[in-house]
Amino acid sequence: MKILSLIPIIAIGGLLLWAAQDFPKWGDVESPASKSPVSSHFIGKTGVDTEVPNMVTAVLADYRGFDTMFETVVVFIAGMAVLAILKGSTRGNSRRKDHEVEAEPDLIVTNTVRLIVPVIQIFAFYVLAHGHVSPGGGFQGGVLMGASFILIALSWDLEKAVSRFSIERCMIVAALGIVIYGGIGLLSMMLGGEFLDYAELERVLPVSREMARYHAMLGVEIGVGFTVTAIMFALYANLSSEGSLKQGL
Amino acid sequence: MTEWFAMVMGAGLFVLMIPIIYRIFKGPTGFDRILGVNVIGTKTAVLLVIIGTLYGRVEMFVDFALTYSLLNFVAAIVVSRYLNRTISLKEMEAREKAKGGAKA
Amino acid sequence: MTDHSMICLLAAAVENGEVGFLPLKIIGFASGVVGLIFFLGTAVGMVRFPDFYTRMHAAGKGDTLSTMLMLGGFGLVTMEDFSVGSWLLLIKILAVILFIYLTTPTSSHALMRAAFEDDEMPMTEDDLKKSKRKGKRKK
Amino acid sequence: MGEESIFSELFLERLNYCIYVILLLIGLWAMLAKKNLIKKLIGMSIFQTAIILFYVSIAVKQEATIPIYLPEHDPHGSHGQPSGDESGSQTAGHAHGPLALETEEIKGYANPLPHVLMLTAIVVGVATLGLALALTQRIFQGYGTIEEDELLQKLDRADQRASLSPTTQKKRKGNSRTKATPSVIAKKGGGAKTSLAKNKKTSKNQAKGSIAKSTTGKRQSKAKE
Repeated sequence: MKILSLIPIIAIGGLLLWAAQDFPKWGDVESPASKSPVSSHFIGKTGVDTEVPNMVTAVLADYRGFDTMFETVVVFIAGMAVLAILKGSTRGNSRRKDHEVEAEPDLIVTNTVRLIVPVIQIFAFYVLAHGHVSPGGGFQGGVLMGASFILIALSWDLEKAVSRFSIERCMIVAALGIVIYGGIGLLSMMLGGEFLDYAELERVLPVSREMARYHAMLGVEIGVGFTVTAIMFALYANLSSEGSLKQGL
Repeated sequence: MTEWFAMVMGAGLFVLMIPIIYRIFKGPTGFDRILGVNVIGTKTAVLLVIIGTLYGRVEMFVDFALTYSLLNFVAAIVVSRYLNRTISLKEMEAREKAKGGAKA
Repeated sequence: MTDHSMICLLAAAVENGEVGFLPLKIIGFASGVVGLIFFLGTAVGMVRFPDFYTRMHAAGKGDTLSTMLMLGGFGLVTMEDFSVGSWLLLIKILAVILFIYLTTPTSSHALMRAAFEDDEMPMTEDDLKKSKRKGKRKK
Repeated sequence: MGEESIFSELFLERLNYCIYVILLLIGLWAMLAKKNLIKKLIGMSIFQTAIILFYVSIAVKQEATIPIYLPEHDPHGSHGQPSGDESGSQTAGHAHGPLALETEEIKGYANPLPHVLMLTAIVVGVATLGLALALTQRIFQGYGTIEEDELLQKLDRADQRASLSPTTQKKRKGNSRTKATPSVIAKKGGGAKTSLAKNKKTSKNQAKGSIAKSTTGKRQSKAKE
């Protein structure tokens, strides 16, 4: 089987290497991707259109707003699917429970985690809110925030983390994130623009059209951050305990 | 001047990482490998600051370094916790097997 | 070798008047080089030491100290002027240093504990003698 | 001559693509040849990493920095005044208003679009990986194994048993053998599993007390040493 599967792999590798000759060189300024008008529009006009210095955030939340919105929905659906797959599986868990080791929380690890979890959460907020001017944004901030909860679950045990941030609340927060995202889109639609056309928010906010886009992007990122935080923690909690939400890793 | 310093430091770090990679490949136990990965992860934070200095945008790359060191810590805790648990599980299973054999 | 060339470069820079805040920069360079030396100790220890706990000793201590020294050195070197931006940068680098100061010993402690629960016993003197004899026989 | 030029084109100027192809092939091989489902998932992750690296390397431009505006191009102009550099003639008039960049300045920034695409791809990759891990855990709970060939054997056995029993035969008259409804398989496999699990459980409960004792004994001996 192993040798048999080598044949298509070598064939594919040869084909890909053969095709790689036609690709642009490393760092080529004249490569199609860099020369395309889309790229130069994004680089050149982001400052004029949205006043956001970080082009990645601007493209992510504004120019490609639809993409990011459904990306968030995909994350939410994945979390729900994991919950649905592992929730009803109490039968298999009985096998494991007899085995559970008496893993009392370690004193040094818990004290360190007690010290740094607030720092991590503040840093996560910074990454989320500062994503316009420095690398960051909703996804990254959400992952950091989720990591802080995962750290609590690791150093004590899963029950403690779940008692702080239960799975029901997780799903509510995740749904809330999507509602925030879609709500901003709908609001701009109600104000006379198109869906996710943030510039129309200038009628509500006391700022110019460009700054309205800037602030709406922050709102959108907050929505993404909510969803990613909640789903990261829900994924960890369910996967590490096979759906029983007890003991954990 | 600063760029020279950054380049020398980066090259030094890179060269000194090779013995640690050797330890990761060879390491008699799994813990040696994890220890090596942990050391390299910590040094990657320094490398990120060095790269930022070379590009002249340190204020952006410092955030990466902070995030990286944070996630490295989480990874180390995860791995040690996981190994702790699987090892004791294996121990218990082996003991059960021995017990069953003795009974039979 | 590296130290010598560094000093030459530094002297050339001083003569040309390129270096703005010289004392800070010199302290930064020095602490970076010292950090590199400590990391050399870590690397040698990781390869040469006989068992896991001694290797962990080399890695845990040398790694933490060398990372802190290097980052501190870079924090001082990048202090070009005393504007708000560079102060912010220094504070961020200090935050990374504090973070590493807290987390790296903790993670090595957690690893050590996991290894100890795994019946990985520290090497005694007898074990060391045995392994030395074995090595001699092999040679 | 021709051979050499191909070699230099491929392995010197386009070395990055070779690395991605090798990574991609490692991932593909793991997905095809490994029997363990978790190893297949690891292969999938490696494959994904190769794709992500490929996209990010497309965005690279020589002499370009990351796609975040430098202080002199900052839309708010709060960090530094342009003060008549190479772009001074344009920006001198309105220092605070954002300006569209010129072609020369556009060349100084990497292409942001692949970064955005890969940011979302990474997040979706995490979501799909979590889903796949959950499915694998469920398979392990149902069948007691995640090795592919053992799994196929068990499925076959469950199928045969299902075809032998009269109640399911009525249901599946119209269907072909391969189209067996998954619920039937799951029931059969699960049923066999539960009886096994029950047997194991009783023996484990008996063993539990003695294990606890022996672990404490081990601890004590460690402490003595």
